[in-house]
Amino acid sequence: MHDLLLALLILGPLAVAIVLALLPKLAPEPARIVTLLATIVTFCASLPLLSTDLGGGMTHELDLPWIATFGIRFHLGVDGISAPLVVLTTLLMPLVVLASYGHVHDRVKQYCVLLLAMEAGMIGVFAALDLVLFYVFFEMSLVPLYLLIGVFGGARRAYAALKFFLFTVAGSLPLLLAILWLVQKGGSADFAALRTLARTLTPHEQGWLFAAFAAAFCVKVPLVPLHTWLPDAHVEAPTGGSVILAGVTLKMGTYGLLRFCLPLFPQATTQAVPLLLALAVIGILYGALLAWAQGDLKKIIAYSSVSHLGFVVLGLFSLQSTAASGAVLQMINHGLSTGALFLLIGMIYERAHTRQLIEFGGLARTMPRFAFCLVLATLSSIGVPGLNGFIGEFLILIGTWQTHPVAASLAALGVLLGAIYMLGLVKGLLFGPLVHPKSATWRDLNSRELLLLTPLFVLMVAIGFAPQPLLRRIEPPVERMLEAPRLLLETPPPPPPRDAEIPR
Amino acid sequence: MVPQAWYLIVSALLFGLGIVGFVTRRNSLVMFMSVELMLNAANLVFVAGARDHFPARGTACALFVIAVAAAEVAVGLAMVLALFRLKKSVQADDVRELRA
Amino acid sequence: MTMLATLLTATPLVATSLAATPLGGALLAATPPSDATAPLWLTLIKVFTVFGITMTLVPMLVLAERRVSAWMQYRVGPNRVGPGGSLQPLADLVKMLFKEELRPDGVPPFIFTAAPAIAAICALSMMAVVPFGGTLEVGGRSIPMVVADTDIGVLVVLALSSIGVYGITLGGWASNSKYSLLGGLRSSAQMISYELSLGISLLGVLVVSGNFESGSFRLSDVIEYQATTGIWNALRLPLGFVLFTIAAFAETNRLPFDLPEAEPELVGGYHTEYSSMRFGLFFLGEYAAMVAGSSVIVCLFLGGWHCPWLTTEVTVGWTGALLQMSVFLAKVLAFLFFFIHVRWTLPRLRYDQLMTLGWKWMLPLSLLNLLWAGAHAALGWF
Amino acid sequence: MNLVAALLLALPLTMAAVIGLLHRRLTTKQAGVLAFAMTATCFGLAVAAFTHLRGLPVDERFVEATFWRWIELGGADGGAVDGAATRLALDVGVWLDPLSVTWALFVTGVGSLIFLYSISYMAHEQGGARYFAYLCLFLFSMLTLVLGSNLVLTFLGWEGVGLCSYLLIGFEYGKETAAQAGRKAFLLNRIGDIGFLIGMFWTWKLFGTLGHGEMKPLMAGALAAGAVIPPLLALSYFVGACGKSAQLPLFVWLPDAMAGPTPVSALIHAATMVTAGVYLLCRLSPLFAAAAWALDVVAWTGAATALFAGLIALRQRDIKRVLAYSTVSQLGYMFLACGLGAFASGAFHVVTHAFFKALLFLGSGAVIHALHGEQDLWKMGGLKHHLPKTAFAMRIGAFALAGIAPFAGFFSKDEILGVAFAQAYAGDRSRWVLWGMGVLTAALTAFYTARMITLCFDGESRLDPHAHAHPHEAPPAMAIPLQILAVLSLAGGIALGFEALHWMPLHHWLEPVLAPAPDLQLSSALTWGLMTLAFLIAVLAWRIGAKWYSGDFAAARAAELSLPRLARVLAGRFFVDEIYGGLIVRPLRFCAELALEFDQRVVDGLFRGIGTAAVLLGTAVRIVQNGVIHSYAFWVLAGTVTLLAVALS
Amino acid sequence: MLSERTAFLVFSAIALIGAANVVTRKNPVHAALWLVGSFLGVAGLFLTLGAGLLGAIQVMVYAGAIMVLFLFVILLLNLDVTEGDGLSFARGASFLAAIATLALVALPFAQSRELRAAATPDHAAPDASAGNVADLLFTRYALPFEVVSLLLLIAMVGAIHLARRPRRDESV
Repeated sequence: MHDLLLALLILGPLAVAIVLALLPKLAPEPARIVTLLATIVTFCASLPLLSTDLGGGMTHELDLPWIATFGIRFHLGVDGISAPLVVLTTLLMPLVVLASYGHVHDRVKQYCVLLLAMEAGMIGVFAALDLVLFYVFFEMSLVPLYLLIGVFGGARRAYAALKFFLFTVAGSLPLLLAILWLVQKGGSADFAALRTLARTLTPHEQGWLFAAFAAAFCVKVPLVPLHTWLPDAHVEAPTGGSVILAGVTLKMGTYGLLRFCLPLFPQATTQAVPLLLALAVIGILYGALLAWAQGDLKKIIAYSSVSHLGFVVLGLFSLQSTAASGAVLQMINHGLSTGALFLLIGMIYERAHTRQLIEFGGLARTMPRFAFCLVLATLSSIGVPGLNGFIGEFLILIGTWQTHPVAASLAALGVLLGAIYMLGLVKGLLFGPLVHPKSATWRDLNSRELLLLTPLFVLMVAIGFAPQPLLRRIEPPVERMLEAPRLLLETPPPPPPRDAEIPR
Repeated sequence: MVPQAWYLIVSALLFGLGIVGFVTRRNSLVMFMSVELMLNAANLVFVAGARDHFPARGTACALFVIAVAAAEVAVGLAMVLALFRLKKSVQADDVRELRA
Repeated sequence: MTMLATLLTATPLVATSLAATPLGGALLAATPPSDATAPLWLTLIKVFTVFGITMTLVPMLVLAERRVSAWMQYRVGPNRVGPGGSLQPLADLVKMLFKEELRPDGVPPFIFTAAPAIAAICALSMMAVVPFGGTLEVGGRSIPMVVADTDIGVLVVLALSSIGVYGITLGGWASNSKYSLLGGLRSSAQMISYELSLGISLLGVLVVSGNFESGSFRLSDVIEYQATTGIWNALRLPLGFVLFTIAAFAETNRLPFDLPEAEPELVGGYHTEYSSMRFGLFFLGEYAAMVAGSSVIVCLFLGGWHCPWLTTEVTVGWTGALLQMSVFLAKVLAFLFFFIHVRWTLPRLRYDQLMTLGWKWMLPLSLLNLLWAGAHAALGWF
Repeated sequence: MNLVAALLLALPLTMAAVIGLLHRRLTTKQAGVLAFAMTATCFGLAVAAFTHLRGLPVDERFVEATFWRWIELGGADGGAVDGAATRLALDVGVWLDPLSVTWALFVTGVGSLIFLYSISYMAHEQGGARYFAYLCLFLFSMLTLVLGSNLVLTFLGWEGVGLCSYLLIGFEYGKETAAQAGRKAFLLNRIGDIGFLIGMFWTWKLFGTLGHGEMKPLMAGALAAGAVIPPLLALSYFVGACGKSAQLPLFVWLPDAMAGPTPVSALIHAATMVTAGVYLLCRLSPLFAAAAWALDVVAWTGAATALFAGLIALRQRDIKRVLAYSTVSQLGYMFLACGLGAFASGAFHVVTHAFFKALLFLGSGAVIHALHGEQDLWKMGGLKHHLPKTAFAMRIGAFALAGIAPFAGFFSKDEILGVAFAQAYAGDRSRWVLWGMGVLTAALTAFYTARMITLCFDGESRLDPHAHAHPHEAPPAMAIPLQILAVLSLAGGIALGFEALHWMPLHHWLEPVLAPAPDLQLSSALTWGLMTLAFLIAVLAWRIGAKWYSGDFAAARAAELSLPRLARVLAGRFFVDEIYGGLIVRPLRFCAELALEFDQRVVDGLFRGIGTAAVLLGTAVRIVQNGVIHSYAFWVLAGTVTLLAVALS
Repeated sequence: MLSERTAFLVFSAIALIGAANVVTRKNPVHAALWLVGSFLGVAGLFLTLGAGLLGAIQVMVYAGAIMVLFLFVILLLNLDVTEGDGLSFARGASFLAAIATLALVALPFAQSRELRAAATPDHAAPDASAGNVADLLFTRYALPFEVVSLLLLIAMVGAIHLARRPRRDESV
C-alpha cells in the first residue's frame, strides 16, 4: 500500500522546479537541459504505471494521513483510466520542452519552472484518490498555465489569461463547496469512502452535488456553451501552453466527469444524461462549424478540440461501456493528435510569424516533411481508420448508438464536418500556389522538430492498429465507474417510501 | 472597593468622547488622539474587568493594546507626515484620494 | 512694583514645584501593593530630608560648575561673594528673583508658565524613589530609607524622565520663537531617541540583579543585590554602564548633547525667551535632573549606599544609616563631578551625529548588552 | 493459406512504407519496378488463393485467417442483451471466399498492368517515387477493403482508398483544381461513409458481431426482423455504396477526380475503387435480398444514374471526362443489376468493366501522353495515323463499352437488361421502365463512345501543328498493358459468362456467397431475341455516332452548339455541382459564419456581459467609497448602533 | 491618606475633563496636552485598580513617548490653528450616531446590578505585579506577544519608509 512511485512522479518535477526557481541566475540552456532531463526521467519512471490491474482496481497506491482532523488523506493511485493519462502527460512534457527551443528565448528558466510545476499538478490530478487532494492538484495545475499564457503569450495574453482563469475558477468554486460538503458529511474525502457515502444521498442532494461537480469539469472540458475561453487561451498561449492545454488540461474535465460524477452521483447522472448528450452533440456540430469559419490556424484547432471533446462527453454519458472505453481512449488520442497539430502550427508560426490561413499556400512543395507530418496529424484528428482517432470515435459512436441512436447519428455528422475544416486547413497550408512572399525561404522541419514529433506519430499508428493493449486496461475500471448509474438504469426506480404519500 | 460599574461607566464616557472627537474633528492628528482615547477606554475595561479575579491578565491584555497603539501611532504619524508633504494640510477632508 | 509683581507670580510656581515632590511620593506611598504601614509623619520627614538635600545640592552644583570650569581653564572663577565665592549661588538666586519677568506677545500664558515648572517638578520628583540608604531598624520599626518604597521604582524614574521632556518641548513651543521651537523639537526628538537606550540598558541591570525573578523593580533591591554579592553592576555590565551614562547625559541635555539649548546656533534654545525665576526653574530642573540622574546611576551600577568595607554588621542603627547616606552622597558627588568634567571636555555633537549615535550605535549596543545580561543571568556568572 | 493472406496485405503496406521512406533516394523507375514486382506477386498470391478455394467443396469455400485481436470489449460473455450488443470483438484478419478472391484477382491483375504502365507514364514526372508509394498504399487499402475479415476492416480499406484517392488526385500540389477535387472526393465519400458507419452501428446492435463469417448466417435471419429495420439498415449501407461508387446524388466527385494522373484514373476511378460499392452490396447481398423495398431504391438509383451520366457524357469535350461519366453510367448498370437481385450479374459487369475501362483510360492516357497533356476532343482527330496500335486497342475497348458483340461488355450488359426484361415480363410493370432506361442508356453509351473514338482517331487532324508536330506511339511498357487489356476486353466476356449458352462460370463461382437471384428463366428464343435487339441497338447507335462525327467537324460542332440551352445543361453536367453548392455547401458555410457570429456575440457576449455587469455593480457601489473618512466613520457607527440595538433589545 | 473612592473620583474627573478638552480644543497642541492629562488620569485609575505597573507603563509609553511623538509632529508641521468651520453632514450624522453608541454602551453598565454590586475580589488570584504579568506574557500569551513584537517591527519599518523623503529631495 505504500508505493512511492506516484509521489515521486509528482514531487520530482516539483522539486526540480523549486530548485530552478531558487537558483538566482541561470543561463537559458542549462535550465532547458535540466528540465528536459527531468521530464524524460519522469516519463521513463512513469512507464511502470501502465502495468495496471486488469481487474480494474487501483495500483501503485500510496495512502498516508494528511489532514487527519477532517479525514483527508494523501491518497494516490492509478488504474487503467488514469495511468494512460499520466503517461500521456509525462510523454508530452519532454516534447514541449524540446519545442520550446523554437519559440521561447526570454525567461527560459521561468518557463521551465512553470512547465515542471504544471507537470506535477497534472500528474497529481490524475493520481489523486482523495477529493481534497484532487482539488489541490486541480488548482495547482491552473496557476502555472495561467502564468504561461499571461507571461509568454501573444498580444492579447492578459485578456486571454484572465478569461481562462476566471472561467476555470468560477467553475471550480462550486466544486470546492461540494467537496467540503461531502467531507463534512462523510468525515472523509477518500474516493472509496465517498462512494459508500454517496449511496445514502437523497436525489435532491445528488442533484446539487452533481451540478457543482459537473460545472467545474464542463468548463474545463469545455462543453458548449462554456467553451469561449478556449479559443482565446489557445490563440494567445505559447506553443507549449497550447499543447498542454489541449493535450492534458482539457482531459481533467472529462476525467473528472468519469471519475467522480458518474460513480458518486448515479441518480443525478442518469437524469442529466439527456442534457449532457444534447450539449455534447451540439458541441460536436457547433464546434466543427465554428472551426470551419475560422481563419486562424490555432482557432481552428481550438474549436476542433471543442468538437472532439464533445465526442468524449458523448461517450461517457451514453453510459455504455464500449462508448465510455472509447471515450477514455479518445482522450489520449486527442492529446496525441491535437498535441501534434499544435506543435506543427507552432513550428510554422516560428517561420512565418502569422497564423492566418489565407497567408499560406503551397507549402507541400517547399516543406515536404512538414506536409507529411501535418497530413498525418490531420488524418489522425479526423479519424481516418488505421490511425488512433478512428478507434476512439468508432467505439464512442458504436457504443452510443446502442443506447442513443439519434445522438450517435447526429454526432456522426461531426465526423464529416471535421473532415471539411481539417482538409480545408491542409489544403490552405499545403496545396495551391505559394502565397506568402517569404515562404520559399522557410526551411523544412529540422531533425529536432522531427524527433519531437516522432513519438506522437508512432503512437498514433500503433494505437490505430493495435489499441487492444490499451483498451484491455481501460475497460475494467470504466466498467466500475459505470456500475452505479447502469444499475439504476436497469432496475426500475423503487416505489416512493410510505412517508411520502399524501395523507388523506 | 469601588464597584466595577463605576469604572465601566467612566470607560464608556471616555470611549464616547473618543468617538465624538473622531467624528467631529477634521484635524487628522486630533482624530488620532481621539482614537487613543478610545483605546485607553478599552484598557480601562480590561483592567477593571480583571480586577477581581485575574488582575494580571487584565494588565497583560492592556499591555498588548498599548503596544498595538504604539505601532499604530508610529505608522499613522508617518502617514500624516507623508500626507502633509503632499497636501500641505492634515485636514481629513482634504484627503480624498481613495475616492472610488 | 514690578519686583513685587514678579515675586507674586513666581512664588506660587516655586511653591508648586516644592510641593510636587512630597505629593508624588505620597501618592506612590499610598498605592496598595506597597506596605502602607509607614505613617504620614514619617513620610513627611523623608520628603523633607530628600528635598532639602537636593535643594542644597543644586546651588552647590552651580557654583561647582563655575569653579571647576575655571579650574579647567586655568582661571579663578567666582570668589568674591562669601568665603571662596561660596555665597555666589545665593546671589544668583536673588538676582533671578528680582529680575523682570518678560513674556513675549502671542504666547499662551499658562503653558508658557507651566513649562519650566514641569521640567523642575519631574526632575525633583525622581528623587522620591531613590533610596539613599538601607533599611533603618529603629524602635521596632524598619524604615526603608526611601521616600516612596514602591515596587515599580525604576519605572517611575523612567516615567518621570519621559514626562520631563514636556517642560522643554512646551517651553520651546510656547515661546512663539523659532529658535525656541527648534530647541523644543530637538529636545523631544533627542529624548525619545535616547530613552530607548536608557530603558534597554536598564533592563540589563534588572536582569542581572534578579529583579525579574522577584518581580519587584525597587531600586533598593538592586542595591541590596549588589551589596550582598559585593560586586557592583558596573563590573557585571560595563557596556550597560557606559551606555546608560551616555543616555543619561542626553536625557539631561548636558554637553555633548546640549543641542536643545546650543548657544551658537539657537541663541539659547528653548529658554531664549525666558528670564527671571521662570528661567531659574529651568535651571533648577536641569541641575536637579543631574542630581537625580547621578543618584540613579549610582544606585543601579555603583552599589548605591554600599561600600566594600562597610558590611551590614557595621551599618546598624542611626550611625549605620548616616554612614550609608554619606557613602551614597559621596558617590553621587563624585559622579556629579564627572558630569561637570565632561561638559568642559567634549565638543557638541552635530544633530545628525546625535541621531546616528542614538539609533545606529546606542540602540544595537544596548540590545547587545541585554543579550549579555541575559547570558550573565542564565549562565550564573558572578 | 494464412501466409498467403498475410502477404496479400503485408506486401503492399511494406512496399508503401519502403518507397515512402526512401522516396528521395529512389528514382521513379526504381520505385515503379519495385511496386510492379510487388503487385505482380500479389496477383500471384491471389491466384494461389483462388486455386486453394477451387480445391475446396463448394459449401466450404471460405478461409478465415486471423492475425491479431484488434479490439475486444465487453468481456467473454458476449452477445446481445436486451436488444443491445455488449461484446465487441474485432480481429485483424482476412476473409477469403469466392467474392473477395474475385475482387482480389482483378484488383491485383488490372492493378499490376496499371503499375507497369505507370512506370513509363510517370517517368518524367517529379516525385514519381512518392506516387508509387501512394499507389502501393492504395493497393493495400483496396485489398483490405476486399479481404478484411470484418466490416470495420472493410471500412478501414474503404476510407483508405478514399484517402489515397485524395492524395493521388491532389498529387500535383500546385494545381488549385486538383487540390479542390481531391478534397471534394474525400468529403463526398465521407458523406457515404457516415451511412456505412451507421449501418455498422446498427448491424452490431442487431447481430452482435461485424465479422463477415459470423454475419453470413445471421443476415438471412434478418428476414424475420420486420419490414422497417432491414430496409433501413440496408439503405444506410447503400448510402455508403453510393458515395464510393459515385451514384446519384453523390457522383459529382468522380468526374472532378480526373484531375489526377491518368493511370490513377484508370486504377481508382475505373477498375477498382469505384467498384467497392458494388462489392459492399454483394457482400451484404443476403441482407439486401431480405430488405424488400430497399432493393427497389437501389435499382432505381442505378438506372437513373446510368441514364443521367450517359446524357451528360454526350457533350463532354474532355476525353477523360467522357470516360468518367461513362464509368458513372456503367456503375449505374451494376447497381441496377444488384437492385434487381442479380448480384452475380452486377459482379460480372464489374469484372468486364474493369477490363475495358482500364483499357480505355490507359489508351486515353497514351493519347494524352502523345499530345503532351492535351485532353480536349475537339483539338484531336485523325490520330489513328500517328498512333495505330493505340487506336486499335482503344477501339476494342470502345466496342466493349458500347456493348457490341462479341466484346466483353456486351455479355454483361445484356445479362442485366435481360434480368430487367425477365422481371418485367413476369408481371412487374415498373420493371419495364427500368428496362427501357437500360436500353436507352445502352444506345446513348454506344453513341457517345463512337463520338469519342471518332473525334479522337478519325477524320481530319485538328491538332495544333506547332505544339504536336509528330505524335508518336507509347513506349512498350505502356503498350504491353494496353495489349493485354485489349485481349481481355475482347475475350473476357465470353470467357466468364454467356447466358444464352448457359455457360456461366463466374455466377457458379460466386453462388455460395451471393443471395440467389430470382429464378426467372426466359425462353431460349426470347433470350436470343433480346441479345440480337441489344446488339442491333448498339451497332445502330454506334453507326449514327461514327457517321455524325466522322464527316465535317464544323457541322458536328455546329450541331452540338445548336441547342444552346440543352448544350449548356449537358455541358454543365445538369449543374449538379451548382445545385450542391447552392443547396448544401453555401447554406452550411453560411451556418458556419452565423455560428461564428453567434458564438462571438451571443455566447461569448453573455460571459463578457457577466464581467461587465460585475464592473457596473462595482461602479454603483463605488459611490459609497467617497474618500471622506468621516462618512466611513458614520457607516461604521451606524452599523455599531444597529448591532447594539439589536443585541440589547 | 486619600481614600480609594476619592482617588477614583479625582482621577476619573481628570481623565474625563482631559478627554472633553481634547475633543473641544481647536488648537492641536492644547488638545495634545489635555490628552496627556487625560492619560495621567487614566494612569491614576490604573493605580486605584491595583495595576501600578500598567500605570507606570501608561505614563512612560503613552504620556512619555506616544504623546511626545504627537507633539513633535504637531510642532514639526507648525500647524495652522484654525480648523474648518461648520459640521458637514457626515460629521453631524456621525456625532448623533456617536451619542447613540455612547448611550447604548453606557446604559447596560449602569443598569447591571451585578456590576454595581460591591466586588468580592479573589485574593488567591495572582496580582498584577510585574512578575505575574511577565509569567503570563511568556506562557499563556506567548503567541500574541510574539505577534505583537512582529507587528511593532513591521510598524517600525513601515513608519521609517513612509516618513523618509524621496531621494531626489535628499540630494537637494
